[in-house]
Amino acid sequence: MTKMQDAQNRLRETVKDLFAQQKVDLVVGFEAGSLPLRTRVCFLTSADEADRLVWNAFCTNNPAVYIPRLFQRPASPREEYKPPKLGIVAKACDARAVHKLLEEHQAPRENVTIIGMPCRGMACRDKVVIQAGDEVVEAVESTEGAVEIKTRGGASHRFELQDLLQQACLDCPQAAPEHVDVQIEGASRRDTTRRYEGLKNFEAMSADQRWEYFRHELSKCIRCYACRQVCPTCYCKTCFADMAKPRWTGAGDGLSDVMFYHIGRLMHQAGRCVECDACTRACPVGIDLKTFTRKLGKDVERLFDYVPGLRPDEAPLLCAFEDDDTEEFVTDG
Amino acid sequence: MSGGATTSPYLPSAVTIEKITIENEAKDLRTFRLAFCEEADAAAFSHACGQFAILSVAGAGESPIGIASSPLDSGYVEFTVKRYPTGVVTTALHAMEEGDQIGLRGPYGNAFPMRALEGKNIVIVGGGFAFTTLRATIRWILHEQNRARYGNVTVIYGARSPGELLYKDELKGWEARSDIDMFVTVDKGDEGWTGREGFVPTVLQEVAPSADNAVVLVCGPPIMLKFTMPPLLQLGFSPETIITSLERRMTCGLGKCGRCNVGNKYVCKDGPVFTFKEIQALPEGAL
Amino acid sequence: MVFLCNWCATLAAELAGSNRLAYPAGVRVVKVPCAGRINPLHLLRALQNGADGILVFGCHPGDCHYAKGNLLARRRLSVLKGLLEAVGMEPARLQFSWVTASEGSRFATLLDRAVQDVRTLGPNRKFVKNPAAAG
Amino acid sequence: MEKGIIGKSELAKLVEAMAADATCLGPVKDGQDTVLAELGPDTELSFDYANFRLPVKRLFFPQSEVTCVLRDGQLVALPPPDEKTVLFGVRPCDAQALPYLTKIFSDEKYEDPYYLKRRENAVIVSLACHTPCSTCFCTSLGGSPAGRAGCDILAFDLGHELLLEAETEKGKALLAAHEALFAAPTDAQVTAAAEQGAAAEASMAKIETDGITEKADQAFDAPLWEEIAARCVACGVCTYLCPTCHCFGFADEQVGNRTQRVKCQDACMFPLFTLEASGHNPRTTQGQRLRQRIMHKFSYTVKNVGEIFCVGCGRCVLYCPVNIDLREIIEEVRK
Repeated sequence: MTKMQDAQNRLRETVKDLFAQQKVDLVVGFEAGSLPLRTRVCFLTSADEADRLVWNAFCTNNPAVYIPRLFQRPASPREEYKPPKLGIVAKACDARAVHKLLEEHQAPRENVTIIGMPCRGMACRDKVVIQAGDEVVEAVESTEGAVEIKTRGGASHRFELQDLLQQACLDCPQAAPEHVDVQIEGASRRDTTRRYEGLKNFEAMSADQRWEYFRHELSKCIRCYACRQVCPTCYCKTCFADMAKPRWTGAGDGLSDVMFYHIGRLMHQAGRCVECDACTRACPVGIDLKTFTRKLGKDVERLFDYVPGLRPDEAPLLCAFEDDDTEEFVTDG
Repeated sequence: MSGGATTSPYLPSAVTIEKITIENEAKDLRTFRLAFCEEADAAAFSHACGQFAILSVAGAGESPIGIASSPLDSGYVEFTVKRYPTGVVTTALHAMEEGDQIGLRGPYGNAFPMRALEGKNIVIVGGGFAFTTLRATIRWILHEQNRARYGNVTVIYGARSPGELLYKDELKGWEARSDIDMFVTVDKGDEGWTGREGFVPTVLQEVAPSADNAVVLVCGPPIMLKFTMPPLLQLGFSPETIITSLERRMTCGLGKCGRCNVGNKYVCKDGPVFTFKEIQALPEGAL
Repeated sequence: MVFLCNWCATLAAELAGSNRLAYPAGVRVVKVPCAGRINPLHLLRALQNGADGILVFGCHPGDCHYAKGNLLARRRLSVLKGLLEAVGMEPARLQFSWVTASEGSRFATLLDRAVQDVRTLGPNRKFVKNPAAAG
Repeated sequence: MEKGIIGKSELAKLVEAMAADATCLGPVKDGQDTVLAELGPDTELSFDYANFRLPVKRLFFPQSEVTCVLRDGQLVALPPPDEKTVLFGVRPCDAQALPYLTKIFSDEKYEDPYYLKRRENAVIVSLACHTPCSTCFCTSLGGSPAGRAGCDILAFDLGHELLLEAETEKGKALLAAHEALFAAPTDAQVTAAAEQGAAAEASMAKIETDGITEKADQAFDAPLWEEIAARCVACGVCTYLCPTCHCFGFADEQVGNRTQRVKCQDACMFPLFTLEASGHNPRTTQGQRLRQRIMHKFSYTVKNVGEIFCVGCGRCVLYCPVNIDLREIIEEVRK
């Protein structure tokens, strides 16, 4: 039995306990998906369902995206507000998103039980397909740190998970989720030294090259806003991009409007983006959004020593200031 | 269509606002009397009672509005528009003045089957500002060339308060006539109000119009429609003889943009007029 | 495009004006109640609508009429500037500075310098929305 | 001319010849993806792709286009672009969707010139798939990896050369116009192509779709919609990537001193799609919206224009960020 499966069994037992102790009445976790290299988020309401839960290298989605919705108050004040007692299965990035949402009052702290998962990082689907060189039709995490796949053409491959990790996982600042309510034991990734390595190429570019890269990536955008919809920290009731009064953005998919949306969204993610890369995975046209969110994260960390979601109860970045905040861009006469 | 070589069904014709009437105390209901700028457009426009058109304010957008004037009102078309604080187009329209130019395309949708209703008694039940297309219909029926074609005409019309009643002068004129029975009601009267008080469904039960050889045209907010159907059925109106008009958000008005459907019916093209029987067959709780 | 806080920079601008210092040609002024009122989207919108450069004036730290608007703006705009530079905008196109009501000449100097910077860079072609483009 | 053989190495010549009076688009590598991009004389064509991420519908029904502009206080309609195009390498599923869209954008009363003009001006050269993906299910919906519906020419990749078979007069005319570049196919080549198509078809898993319309109607009030939609994040990827989804809206905007009206793709998965100015929204839950999308495809369009508006391209299956799988929904509905 692999370590991940150990963790999976422990997770199932823990969830059963949580239901039995009535600490939760709803658990958001992962279940088997319909496609190889995928799992999907599931919503469990009783201990009987706990055996649906899976834990493997394909639990890429960030389940925190469902929190604002699950805790939404009813439209009519006459209706009783019955928030769930939620258990949420969380990787490090998921837990950071949960903390961010708690900090922003999207759910009462006492109603959320964070089930911290041991995480060695998740497999990047694109990397698997590139390495396999063909469509993957079956994938299992077989032994510790390895992924075995079969391709459409009938070939079998075994890859080290380490070589398949998503950029988000390579950049992850945490060896394991922190400030959780229940910690599931298991092997975790320990290497947190490669943070922002993925940015090196981008940062090495000249301003004109960066512009060209940005322009090329954004020229693919069809303005479906999937990046916003899958983002756990994009939950505004009416996004600035959807507002009619004032109408911030133009309607077209021309570059200027597309950039307006993306830079506007990035601004709103400053000090909030937990770098889970849900946006990048969801983008149907494959825009490299992660480079820009990561650049933002790096700036925020450098300028304000602020990493979103690491410290519960910290003040939101842009709703606070320090007297000695950076003045590096203030011009002086 | 005016405006150059390209024929586009999305291009509105230019119209001038000839007259603006503020209809209610809250001043958020205004009737716009529009006249086509081009004679060809005027000649091409012909509508029937119950149809709608799409008003267009360049820079703000378009909004589908029921036609409030009768097809026999020649030289102009009227629309009564409610301004919503969140409504970009209705707000822009309300900011316009007489003499300003806007756009209009249509008419769209089906209509009340006025020809088929000839020889029948007509009961008209309206609530709030959904009364607009019913007003068009009353004007049509009362026109001297039409009045004889229809039997008794009974109108039950309600608004929240006296100040919210539309077409106040016209209502008075109708009340003075002997060939139409008017029952105007408000949810709650004020000091000057000497008329009827009560919700439309209640007044309907009091008036109890006969279902004999009669059809009922009913338009109002969803909640009123919901509470009006049971008494109508009780009075003996069969679902085929209850005719109403649905509202949905629309964009194209042509049955293409996929927005206003209820089941497989497009409110813009297959409606907005449906019999209660047709509505019962639609999914989604169409009312 | 110059954004002026109503409490300091507007007065500084008037002072500069009363000293017969004129705005450089091509400068558009937007008065805001406080630098903290400026939504980064306003600045993006300005760039989109053809502004070649933006200069924001706020009160010196400690002088804000609303206690902390200028300091919130400082954080917000440093993030925005970082982003815009990251995607290849020339740094001089977005400038931020402190001024008090009495600093008419400082206001004029900073403004002149910003205008010079932007003139050197030429028109902003990257962010502007081209009316000829579809959509 | 009905059939022609052309070597892949000769394609550049064909593109150059066609480019004299048409814009040619074809499959080109862009990073890891293959996109349908404009071809120049030196552009290298890609034959190694499953399908484009974006459906070909976007070339006829773009994400956004200006339909009217304000001139002298009056809105005037902009004409649809009037340029000839040749689209090479379209997959048969995307081509199959085009006649469906034509039914929507033209009817007895109103025609959308923006879609119809573009379609009229385009020659579609489909390229048969020889290795369909595991997420493809075109054969379950009347299509085929070598399907001919909606294309003007169907091409088969025979290794070093392509076999082109004209389906329509437009297709025949195109082949005839460049006759010199084509050789007559041998019987063996024609047979090889047919066998390739049959083999590809046989390799595909089938899902049952019999009676889907009636079953969907019956399932209208079933709890399955809300159950499936619990996961849905309303991103609309399924609609934007769908070759047959055609909902749109208008938005007015000001660009500089120009006021224009833009026709934009829109999606029934968004809460704002049906929100009325009064605040009333006939579809308040994501389950209702998801149901709308499925019912629209499998029931309403069948009743209104006689077609199931799904060609089994599998994009919604593959790209749904939360793994909502249309194939599973069809199965659920049929239960």
